[in-house]
Amino acid sequence: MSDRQEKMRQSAEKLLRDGEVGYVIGWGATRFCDRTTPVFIDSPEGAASLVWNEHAVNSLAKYLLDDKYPDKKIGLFARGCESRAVNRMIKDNQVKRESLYLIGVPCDGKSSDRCRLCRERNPLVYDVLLWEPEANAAPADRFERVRGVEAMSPDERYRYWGGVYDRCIRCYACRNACPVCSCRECYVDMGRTGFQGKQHSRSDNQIFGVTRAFHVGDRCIECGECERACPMGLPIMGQTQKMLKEINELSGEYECGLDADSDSFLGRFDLDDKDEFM
Amino acid sequence: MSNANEKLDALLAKAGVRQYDCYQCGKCTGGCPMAQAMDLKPRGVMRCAQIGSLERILKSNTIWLCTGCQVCVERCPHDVDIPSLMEEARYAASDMGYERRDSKILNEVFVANLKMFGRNHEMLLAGLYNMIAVKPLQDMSSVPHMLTNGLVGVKPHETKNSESIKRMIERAENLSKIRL
Amino acid sequence: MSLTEGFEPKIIAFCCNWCTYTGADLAGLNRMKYPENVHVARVPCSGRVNPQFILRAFQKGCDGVMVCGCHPGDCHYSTGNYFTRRRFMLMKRMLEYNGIDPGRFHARWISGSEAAKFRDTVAEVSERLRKLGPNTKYREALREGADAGKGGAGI
Amino acid sequence: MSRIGVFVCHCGTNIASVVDPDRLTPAAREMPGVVYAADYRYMCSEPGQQMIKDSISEHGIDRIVIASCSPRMHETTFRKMLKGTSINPYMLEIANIREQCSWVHADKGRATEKAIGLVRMAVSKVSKNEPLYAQSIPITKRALVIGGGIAGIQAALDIADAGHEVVLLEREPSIGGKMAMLDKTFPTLDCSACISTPKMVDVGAHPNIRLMTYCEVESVSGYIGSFEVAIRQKARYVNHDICTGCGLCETKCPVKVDSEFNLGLSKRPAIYKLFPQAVPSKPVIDSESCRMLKDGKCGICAKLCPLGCIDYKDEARTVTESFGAIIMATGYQLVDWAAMYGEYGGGRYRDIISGLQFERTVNAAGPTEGHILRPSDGREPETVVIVKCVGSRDPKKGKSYCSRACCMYAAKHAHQILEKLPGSRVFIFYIDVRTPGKGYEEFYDQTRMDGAVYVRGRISKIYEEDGGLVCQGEDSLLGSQVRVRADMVILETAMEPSQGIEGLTSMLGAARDANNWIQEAHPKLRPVETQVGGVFLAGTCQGPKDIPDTVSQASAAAAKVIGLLNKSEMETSPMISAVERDKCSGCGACVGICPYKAITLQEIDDRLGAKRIKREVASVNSGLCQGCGACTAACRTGALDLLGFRNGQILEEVDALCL
Amino acid sequence: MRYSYFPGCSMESTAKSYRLATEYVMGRIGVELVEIEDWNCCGATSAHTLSAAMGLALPARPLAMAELREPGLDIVTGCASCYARLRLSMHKARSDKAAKYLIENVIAMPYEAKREVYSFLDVLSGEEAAAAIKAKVTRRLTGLKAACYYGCLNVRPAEVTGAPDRENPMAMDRIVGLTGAEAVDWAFKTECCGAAHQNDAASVSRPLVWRILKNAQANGAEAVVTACPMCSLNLEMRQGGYRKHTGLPSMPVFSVLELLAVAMGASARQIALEAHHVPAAKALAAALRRSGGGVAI
Repeated sequence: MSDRQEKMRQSAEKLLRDGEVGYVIGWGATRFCDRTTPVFIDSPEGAASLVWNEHAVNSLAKYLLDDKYPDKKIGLFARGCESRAVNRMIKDNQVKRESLYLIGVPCDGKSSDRCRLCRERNPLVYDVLLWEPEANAAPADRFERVRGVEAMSPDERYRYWGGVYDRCIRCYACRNACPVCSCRECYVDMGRTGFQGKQHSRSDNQIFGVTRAFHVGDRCIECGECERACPMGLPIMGQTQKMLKEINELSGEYECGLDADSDSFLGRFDLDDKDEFM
Repeated sequence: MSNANEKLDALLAKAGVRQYDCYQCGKCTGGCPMAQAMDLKPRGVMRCAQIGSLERILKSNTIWLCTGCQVCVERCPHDVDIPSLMEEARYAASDMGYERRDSKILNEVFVANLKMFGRNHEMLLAGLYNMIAVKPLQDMSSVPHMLTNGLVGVKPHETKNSESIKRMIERAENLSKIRL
Repeated sequence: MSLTEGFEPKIIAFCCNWCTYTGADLAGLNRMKYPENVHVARVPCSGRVNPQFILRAFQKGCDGVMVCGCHPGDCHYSTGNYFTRRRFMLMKRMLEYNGIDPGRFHARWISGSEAAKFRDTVAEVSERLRKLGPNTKYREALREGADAGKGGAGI
Repeated sequence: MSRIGVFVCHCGTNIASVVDPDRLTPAAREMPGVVYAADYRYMCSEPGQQMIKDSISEHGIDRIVIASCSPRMHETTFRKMLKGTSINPYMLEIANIREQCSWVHADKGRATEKAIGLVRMAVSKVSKNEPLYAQSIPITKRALVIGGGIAGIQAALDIADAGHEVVLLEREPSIGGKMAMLDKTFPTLDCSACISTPKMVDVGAHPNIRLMTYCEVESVSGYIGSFEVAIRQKARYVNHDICTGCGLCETKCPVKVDSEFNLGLSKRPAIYKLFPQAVPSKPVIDSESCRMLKDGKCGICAKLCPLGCIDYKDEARTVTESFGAIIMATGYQLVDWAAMYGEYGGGRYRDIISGLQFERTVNAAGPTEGHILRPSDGREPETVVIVKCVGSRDPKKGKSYCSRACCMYAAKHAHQILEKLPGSRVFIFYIDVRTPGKGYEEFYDQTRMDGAVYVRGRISKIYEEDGGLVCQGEDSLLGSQVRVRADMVILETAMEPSQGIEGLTSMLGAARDANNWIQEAHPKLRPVETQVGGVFLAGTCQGPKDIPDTVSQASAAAAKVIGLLNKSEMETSPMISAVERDKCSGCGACVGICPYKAITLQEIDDRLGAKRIKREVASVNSGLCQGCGACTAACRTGALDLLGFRNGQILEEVDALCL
Repeated sequence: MRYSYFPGCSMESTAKSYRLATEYVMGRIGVELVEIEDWNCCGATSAHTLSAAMGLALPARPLAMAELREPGLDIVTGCASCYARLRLSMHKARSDKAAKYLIENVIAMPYEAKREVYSFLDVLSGEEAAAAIKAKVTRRLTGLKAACYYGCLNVRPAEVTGAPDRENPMAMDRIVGLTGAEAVDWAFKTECCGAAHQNDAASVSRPLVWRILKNAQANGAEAVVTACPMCSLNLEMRQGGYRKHTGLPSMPVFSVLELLAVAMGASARQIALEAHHVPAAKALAAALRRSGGGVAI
């Protein structure tokens, strides 16, 4: 572990010293031993504060959206999840590959619960790979939770989600953490169009939840940041995963962010798509 | 009538064949190596499937003469899997007792052979077949050559574990009601 | 339940201008009769219909929502309804997953000549919703129970 | 606050007998924003319209709702009416209370309730309407016809005869297309060259037609009325301004390569005319085979040319031209059967030829001067097998569609063989014989009476044995396998879209169907238009067809173009998509969804705090956008919106219904 | 190069010279064949005719054994019929969950179908093998005109075999070319020889053999080369009727391995050429003479 951490520090230090990048995004220690925090290292000396341990759970890619027009390249430590996010951001024309320096760090699985679902530990795109790729562990059943909800009766399902959204405080942490949420202004902040109200009510919260799933569901890279960020601990990935499950059933194997070219499900069509509206 | 059609539909479904895919162009028959000996040509089999005449298919010698060479489906413009249909039809015909005698003898001798030795003893297979099917002279002119050159031995080759293969075959026979 | 007795559902139908809206007009020309429950909102193409319109309709009190357009292959804009098809196949499943009764949302292809199909679809959907009763799910400011929280900072 | 006027029409008794105006009008008067409501017997009548106009000025109304028949009926009428008032024609909504209310409901009470709902929806929507202004596009009075086959020739001549300028573009060195290669045309058997070459000459001589041969389309921009097309003139290495086409150069060129026109059945030099009657009748040098251009050694043609036309330093040039309309006439090619059918020898047997090769063989101007001889040894065949549907009606190996013309030219080929080679035998293997054309069935009858033997069955295998070609198939009418030993086999192969169609259609934004043919705007009602305004279709680029159908379609497309070019400008609908750049993040979700390629990402200058940045935003081309609104549903942030059907307007309708 | 090896029943008996040639050639070019322990018959034509389960399970058992013992090795077989049956079981186990379940139940062991099943043709066509062959060929069979007969089951059905060209395959032609022999262009490379029914429907199956031999001869071939002991046996053993029926001379039939072995220097005795039903050594000797080697075979 410490060997890898050392490699990361050396790599960041060299990049900064050579002026290859303006800053590097990585993980740093906090005063809690079981937590890390994203850090932005902009001097070679600062590289020493990078850490790599099982608590490096934050997905770093989202921060790229805060600096879409950098003067110098941004260095980003990229695991499977970061790289899938980057692919998706490139496809969505949000970042340019040439303004990134991706430091590939194959992931050994972190302490976060969401890592159980991880299907790709190794970065799919990178400029340098710091160590040998990891074997992908068999992921947990991808849609287990979705099936759990599906098994309920319609009224039970409504109660389940109603209960979830009753607790939602509309803080939008899910949106803010999501690497594929990239609108300049979120529809929910635009009262004038009238898509939905800003009230904090079950109805409005539910509509926010379903709309969010629709907006990101066919581009979701399944990093789980939405759930990790949710201060109320709501199982909101259950919505986006339902989208993915249905897409998988309608059009075959579907995963997002594996490359930077694939159109998302709702952005294309197939003449032979199933038709149930006859 | 509807009963017969259900049977036909089930058979076609198992074979993965949709009878209306066929537009009767005859390319299957045109290329079939055994067509001249068949009483119902491959295109005719598809025609019977279209008009619902399962009986004619099952009673034809066609299904027993098909060599499974796959040339019909290879060239079929609509990719109709006739060999698979032939196979399902053979199972159905056997179930109904329409099995062609010579084929039945050969196949049973073959499997009996496997149950004994786990491997196929060619000499024994041909010999037993000729005996039971009463064709004592078929291919016998080659036997002396084979014996002198050691191509076939009197002692059969055997797997070490022929007993386990016998049990396996019996399991498969029990499962033979499950058609894939 | 007396709740459904004499109940007339309120249904909004988003219809594309070129096929279904024309079909609905043709039903009128032929003096076909169907229930009064459906109100048509005209859109240029079923591809124009944003899923959020549907959510909004449920929220504001519609008991049922229909999205209708040209049959695949006949779209006036050539490909619009192929996107509609994908979008609303997912939408339908998401609604059901969130507990909305499948009878409340219908997507249907109805061409400009299918006046009878328009009539029958409206009749069928109205009847189905009459049986289902008023929609309470997703409704804003419902008296569904205090737990719903009527808005504001009710934590 | 808006000032809305509501006008309820009785439509005689059509509406009023079911929907009660005495309830509806007062109800409308109470709706938010409504300052005036009135009803009248016939709103669309002269007095009705006058009443509306008077009310607008009298009550200071700034937008109106008319509750009447379907907007499909009178929306245009009322928009026109508004042109003479103080308010914009798009400040109008129509509540359809006739077709979708009074005519379909019997219960007066409930119908009136519904009508009130419909009017409320319209009132709410109109409160969000905004003035819209139609753009007027000037029409460049010039047409481009792409493809110089019979379709392009016919279309160009028709447009030119109507007095408009035409550029006829052809990528080969000569116009003429496939028809120039044919010998005779069914069912009349008139000689193809005799009817097509005069038209080619007309094209060459027409004052309104500019011929651009050996040219290709490089890019297309713009839209109906004003397309900008970059055309690449390939290097000819021969100065056509001074060349007289004497042909001396061709006679002494030492290079011999397969002739494209004769489909490899003969050779041609490196400096060549495509065929003797080529238009223009001047040669080009094929740079891939010319020794001078490849190795710098030779130069014979330059020495021979009495006028000094040869210019080895010639280069390709690109010119950009403006056009008001474009006709696609890019035609077809035959499928590469050898790559598809290993069972027919996969191209290994020389005496298996395609139908088009047979046309060249039987053509008096062809490589054998019209003698039917087999390629391998130059002998006259005694038995010929003709195989139909090769590559057609074969979804597995070829095309699933029927190529339409083959049944007839197969019959023609049989007829020609039996006529030219008395005593010969012809077997035609077919699946179905399709003769739906004037005189076609009669021609088929005649061919059978000539002695052609029609065998129903698809050939399964063709192989060479003992110097003959054994064709093995089924006679499905007899129900038995047959083998025919033939001396020559003609495969009537499928048509497929010309090579390059993908690039060209995507430049234009025109759609292709599942088989790559260009998609017509509507299969029945708009068969010669594409869904791109100003781009029309002629001939086989739209799907397989024979010469009569091709020529008809070419004239139809020309008529459409003439109609367009007769106008000096045209109005476009203002109900199109618009981008709010501040909101647009440039994600491009809209770009791929637009069926008209009307949306592109455009770089704009912007500021980010104190920093100047360049960022990409969606940009809608108002000439291309047709107002379907598909992009708006794909836009998560709502940066794209459809004028006239804005998100806000539709949501208002939803809200109003639920009140 | 190492493979798990499934010989098939014929290799043990009638295909004596084929077997000896295989051992000779594979040894020379450094292909190690690890015979699958306790392999059993693939079931050929009869098993699947009787029962689908039996048809899938018989070939699956040796495949499963091979994957168990030698998990790193792909499987190779020299018989077209075995190849087709083995590949079908592999294909089904991969693509059809129900079939996999059934197979594993019948063979009473797991079968994951992780390894590929190859034919000798696949193995010998590989770049490495081809180079090794070139290096080991010491004498040339100049002018021997051979018709390469692939049979149906080496190429069809395409979704099982993955063969790119089912009408005119060229893999064997290229291998034969390496020996200096000339592979003729002919039309019956993949036509069925009717081996499946030579016992139970002999009179109607014999003409299939004759048609193949006739087309080979019509295209100038003086020998037929196969990649399967069943094809070889069938084409060879049933030539008596051919002579009678067509009046044409009989024709030697070799396996492609025999040609390679001779070209690499094997003597007639080493690969038991005398075991052929139709005399075989003469044609080869003539070819060797033509090449100027003059070496006795």
